[in-house]
Amino acid sequence: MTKALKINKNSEQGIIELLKFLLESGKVKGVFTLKKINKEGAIAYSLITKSDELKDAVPFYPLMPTNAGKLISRFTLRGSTNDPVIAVVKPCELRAFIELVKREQGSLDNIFFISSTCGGVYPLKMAVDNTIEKNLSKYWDAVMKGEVPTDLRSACKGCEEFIPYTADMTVDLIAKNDVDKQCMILLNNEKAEKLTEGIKGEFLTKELDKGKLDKFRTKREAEKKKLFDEIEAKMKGLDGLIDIFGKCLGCHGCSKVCPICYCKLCEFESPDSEYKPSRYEADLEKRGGLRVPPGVTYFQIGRLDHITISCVGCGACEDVCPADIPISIIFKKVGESVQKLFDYVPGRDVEEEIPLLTFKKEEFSEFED
Amino acid sequence: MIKSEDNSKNKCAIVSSKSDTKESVIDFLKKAMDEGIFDAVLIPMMTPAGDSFAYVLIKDKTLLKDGAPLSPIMSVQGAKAVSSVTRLGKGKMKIAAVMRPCEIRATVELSKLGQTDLENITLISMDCPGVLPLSDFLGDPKKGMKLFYDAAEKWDYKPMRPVCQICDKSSMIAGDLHIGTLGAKKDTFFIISNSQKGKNVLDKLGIDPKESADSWQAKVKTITEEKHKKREKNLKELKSKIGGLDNLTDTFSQCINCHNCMRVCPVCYCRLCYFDSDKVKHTSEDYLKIAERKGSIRFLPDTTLFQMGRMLHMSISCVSCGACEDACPVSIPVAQIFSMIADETQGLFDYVSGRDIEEPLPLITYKEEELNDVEDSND
Amino acid sequence: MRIERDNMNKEEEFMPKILAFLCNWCSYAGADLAGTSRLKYPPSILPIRVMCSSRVDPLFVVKAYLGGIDGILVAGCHPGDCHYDKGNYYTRRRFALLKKIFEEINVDSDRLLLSWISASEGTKYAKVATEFTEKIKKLGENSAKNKIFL
Amino acid sequence: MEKKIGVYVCECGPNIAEKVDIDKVINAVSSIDGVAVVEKFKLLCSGDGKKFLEDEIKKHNLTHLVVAACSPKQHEQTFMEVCENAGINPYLFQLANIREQCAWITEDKDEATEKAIRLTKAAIGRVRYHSSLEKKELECTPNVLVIGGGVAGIETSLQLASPDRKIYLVEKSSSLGGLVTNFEKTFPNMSLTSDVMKQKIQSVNENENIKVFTDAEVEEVLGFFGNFEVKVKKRDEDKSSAEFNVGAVVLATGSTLFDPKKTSQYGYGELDNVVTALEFENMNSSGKITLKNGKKPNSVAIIHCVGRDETGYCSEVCCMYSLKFVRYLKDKISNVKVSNFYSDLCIPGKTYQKFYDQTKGKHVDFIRSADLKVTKKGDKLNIEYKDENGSKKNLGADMAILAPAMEPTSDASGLAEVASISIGDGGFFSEEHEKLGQISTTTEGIYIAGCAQGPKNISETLVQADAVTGKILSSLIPGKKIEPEVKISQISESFCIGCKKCINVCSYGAITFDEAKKISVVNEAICRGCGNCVAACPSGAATLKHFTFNQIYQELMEAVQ
Repeated sequence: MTKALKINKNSEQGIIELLKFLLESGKVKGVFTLKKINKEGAIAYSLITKSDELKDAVPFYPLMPTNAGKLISRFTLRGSTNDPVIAVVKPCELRAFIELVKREQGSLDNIFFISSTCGGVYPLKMAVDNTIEKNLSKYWDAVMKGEVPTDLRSACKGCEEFIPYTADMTVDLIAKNDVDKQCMILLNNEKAEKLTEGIKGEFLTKELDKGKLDKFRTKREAEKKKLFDEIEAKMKGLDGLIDIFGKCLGCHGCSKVCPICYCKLCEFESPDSEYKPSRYEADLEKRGGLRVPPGVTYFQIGRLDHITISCVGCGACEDVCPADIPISIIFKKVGESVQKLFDYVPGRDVEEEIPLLTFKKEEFSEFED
Repeated sequence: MIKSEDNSKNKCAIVSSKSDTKESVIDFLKKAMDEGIFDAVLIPMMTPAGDSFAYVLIKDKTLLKDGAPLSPIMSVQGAKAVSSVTRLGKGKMKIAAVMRPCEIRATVELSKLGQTDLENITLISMDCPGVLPLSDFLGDPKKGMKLFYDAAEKWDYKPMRPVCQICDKSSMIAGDLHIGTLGAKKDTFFIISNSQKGKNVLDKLGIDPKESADSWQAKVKTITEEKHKKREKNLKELKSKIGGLDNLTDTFSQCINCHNCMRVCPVCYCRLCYFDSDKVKHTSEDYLKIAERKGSIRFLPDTTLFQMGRMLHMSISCVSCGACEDACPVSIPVAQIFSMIADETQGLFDYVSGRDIEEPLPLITYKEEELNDVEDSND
Repeated sequence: MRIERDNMNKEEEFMPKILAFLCNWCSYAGADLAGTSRLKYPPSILPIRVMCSSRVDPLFVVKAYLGGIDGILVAGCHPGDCHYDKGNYYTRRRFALLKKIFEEINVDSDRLLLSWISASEGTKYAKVATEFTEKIKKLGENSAKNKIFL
Repeated sequence: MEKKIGVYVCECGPNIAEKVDIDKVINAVSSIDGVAVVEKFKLLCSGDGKKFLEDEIKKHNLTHLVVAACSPKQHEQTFMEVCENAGINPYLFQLANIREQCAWITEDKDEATEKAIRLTKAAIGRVRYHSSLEKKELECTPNVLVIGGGVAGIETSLQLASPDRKIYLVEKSSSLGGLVTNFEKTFPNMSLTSDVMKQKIQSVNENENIKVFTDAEVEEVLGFFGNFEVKVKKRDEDKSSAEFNVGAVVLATGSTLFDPKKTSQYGYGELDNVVTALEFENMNSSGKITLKNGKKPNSVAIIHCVGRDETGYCSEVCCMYSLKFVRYLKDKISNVKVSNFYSDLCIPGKTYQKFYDQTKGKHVDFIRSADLKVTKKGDKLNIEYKDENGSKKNLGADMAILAPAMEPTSDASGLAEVASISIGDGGFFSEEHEKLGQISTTTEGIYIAGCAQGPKNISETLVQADAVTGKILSSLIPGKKIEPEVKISQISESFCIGCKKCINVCSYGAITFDEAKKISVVNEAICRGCGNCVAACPSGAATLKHFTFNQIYQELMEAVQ
């Protein structure tokens, strides 16, 4: 059992209430949350310091314009913040941030995290033509019933990591029929208890309803299986791969938005990845023709090698892909398999070492000849 | 190359073939390869899955038959392909690159920026009917194919991308050779040489450009003028919509900083973009300070700065190819905005990007007496 | 439609081309020993000397594979015997990761091999070279070499 | 400058010439871009051959050299010297191994020739991208810091000290000698220890090239091989400190003994007449082996393997010194009955068995036991144990001597931190390599001698002292500069993103983090050039000189073309 705080407002308003309290009491200096940023209703992550700005906050809006883990990494990249800041993020965003911290790309000091059991988000495209707004009530209906809305992003549809690992506070949203009436915030540690001290609301003890969440997970698993089967059917050797990645424009948008891709200059954009004229000549000799610029398959396999060990399956890559390649499912599928190989869950624990930076003296003999 | 806006002096040759324009262009290229004029041809080709097109550098002549000059989409801007082949040196192969005028123009810009070595490249442009929006095509490639080729045949630009609909340089001669199809019979095309290199190719093929290009030019003029009118109208509307900082910021409010626009832009050639570099990474204190000033800031805060910075960095070389808009995951009309800005910035220096390889980039040259109207008049 | 060149000469027996990344201290010395002992193995193996197997960036393997190389062997000192203390432990992890990815995306993971060969194991080197060559012969030519759209 | 590559194929007498069609190789590579000249020669590593190459380089103004001959492990150095003599940078050279891994592995001349062509082309492809590398020389001091004044430390100091090599010997206790000074005799020849030790300590004290610090500890060791800055602090009241530079550091801090109080089963500290090995040594040295009541013991139990379970290792020496104790007892008390309780007997080597055979005999029992417990029964001790069959037994004894495991000294972990080396199994300093580097550590110039590395006897300790001495004498020569590895890693300041992956995988601590710039920096004096960091770096910021991406890539692409 954990301590919990109940606020008698709907979950979103409850969190806004909490954020307001934290800002006004000076317990935090800033709040990171999704917010409507203009009259057209564009949603973006925002850093809010004045409590009246919270009126436009939409902390649980089913959209991930950018992976917030990447944003908070940017926020703390140059050193941890002196003033406490609280962020409302999705579980995959938090996991991404933990992975970035492991890579020295951010600091956990003075940042508090509110996360929730996550119902998933809609494709970015739906934000553009405002269809999310129209779907909102349908979305919350599904979340309350513990269902998976059909038009969610595929990465979310098949996501089983919908419970945050390291959040200071967790809002229970999934399969709870009263989220429109009350906001139940689990206080996962002392920091959270301290932060909420003095707020108007009811303090009690509570924990996540494992049974309901397991049932929900089963539904997600079924969705995932469908997605995996679909992609597996396409992965027919190198030709299958070329079919999948053939339409890649080489924009590298997927890596640009990937929270695990943190390099200043991507290896695949570095001089090492450029073809010299002699290389073209040799390749043409062999192949008769060559796609130009070359290397879309190399880029994708290379990126699989670089990031799948830490891929949190957030789906940001697929959202920005102008060629609609099902990248997020491919990365999720490979990620799941390599993470299992190393018994690693990215973002589960900041102390857990990145598998490629450590080793056991006796392991993986099955990979040796 | 000559300044090619004045096309009146142009003489052309009429090349004919057994079947349609595409076949005759392929035939022409094959002949040139047979003659040893080109060792390889850079041309779009359909991907194996049949759902997209990509530039392919072809050395094996048997592959040429699958070449698709003027593909329905611009999955990669051709200038990027040329640059990829020759950035590190001209190589040994003589290559013909068959591209759209805007791709050729971007290539010319890249050449000025040291990003390509054109010595062994023959740039062949074609009258361009525009391309379909990438997402439209990818949604249903089969339908897209039909839609495009039907429309292209009729020079109906309505299904094409917005920026193509208002392109008034779609038949601009910027390369070494230009293939004119406007006003040509179905199984013929006009070919115009625009440089010594182009002339040599025709010479070697025994083609003598002695015919008048009048009928082509007349047709080009009609279409160009029509599009130009539409351009003026559309851009005026756009200007009123995005003018002013607030409107501009609103326009870019959906931007998620993926920088796809920059990555696919043919004239954004930096190895590491300024806006991805350490120079735009601030301390948390700085971010908080900015937020406190306004009560709330979007994060990351520099979206508009990025777009304005890009205007500053590349609008002078922008060829309005539309690649950026195709790649934008949140459908911001980037290409139209940049096209509009480019008109202004290039106009300032009487510069047309990619028009002439000899024309220096405006910002690396100057005249002693110029631009007085931007100076403070108190002097 | 699948566009690729069929430039294989089917008449000749297929002799694969196999790259062997050999660490300077163990495996390269082992390969030398195989030679000085006049052990016979197929000349399909083309050695690339690196100081430590941990220098082998997995991307080299990906590049080589997509470049059409039929087989890729990474060989180093036995675990615990690394000249640089523990480089090969990292090699093993990187290799495991890469091989898993190849398996998962269903491309020829059988063309990749990791082997530990000490400076005194000339015999083992010859054996690995022979067996790996045989295995690759069975797999046939790496089709990546004819692909245009990579 | 235009590249002019010279390619020279060695016939190696008949070795290559008979197996490879050299003319075909020459033909195949002579038209490659940049190749200015291709020639063959009978034996390039011979005096004539080297002269020939040198002349060729000068004659053709070659910028790069490729030799197709034997393994680089054979003659890379030879040809690099030729380059130097001919005035081109020795790293603008590549050796194609067409002998060991080509000519000698197949009987088929065509196959061998084809492979030779590939390998030669690969070498040419690679050498094109070679860069000149400059050897660096670093000033260094031949002086040595020895930490620990026991057998290992004293021996190392005495052997190394010379007029041009000063030794700083730091001992934390007030006197030199270490554990051994407690021993009257040493096994297996039962020679007197004290005389030898006294002599050695005197030699140290009289040696003007050895500066001894007693009651002192090392506070700081900064720098790298050849140039360590050391700070030593006295433990006395005025806490005075000394700073000096040394080229190498020897950790000879020895070991201590497991404290039997940590486990209640032996009744140590509670029961009378239960003593540790060290207490017994002292008792013996004082000449009187007596019980608490002043009487001589008639029966003694020597309990081996005390703390073995707790520490998790066998301390190797306890069995032998327990045998020595049997001798002490037999010498001083006739008819004494001695029972040895052990879980395994460790009697290795060529001389110990004899010592054991001579020691066992009448009234000397060896009992293999488990679950041993010492209790009191009347005025005697009672040893409860399970024998080999698992049945419970009891045995009475007047005295119990505990032979505790050897443990690292309490300051070991602190010292490891000071010297930036790691702690390994059992808490002892970890050596660079279990087999190949027993006395070196992953930090070049820091060595371990004696029990600081793990339990060992005096002779083994002395062998290690000798080994350390040899290492230092051969690598740290007075008046000679040291040449750090040239083919090292470097990290691009502009591309490094500061994720520290490289630092994580480096075995040598050769990469440090620049906190201000938030990037990794390679310490050129420490890096050994394995390239692990390069493969770990996701953004290509790290490169390995002479094994750059381009060099390896060109080599492999040419090889398979």
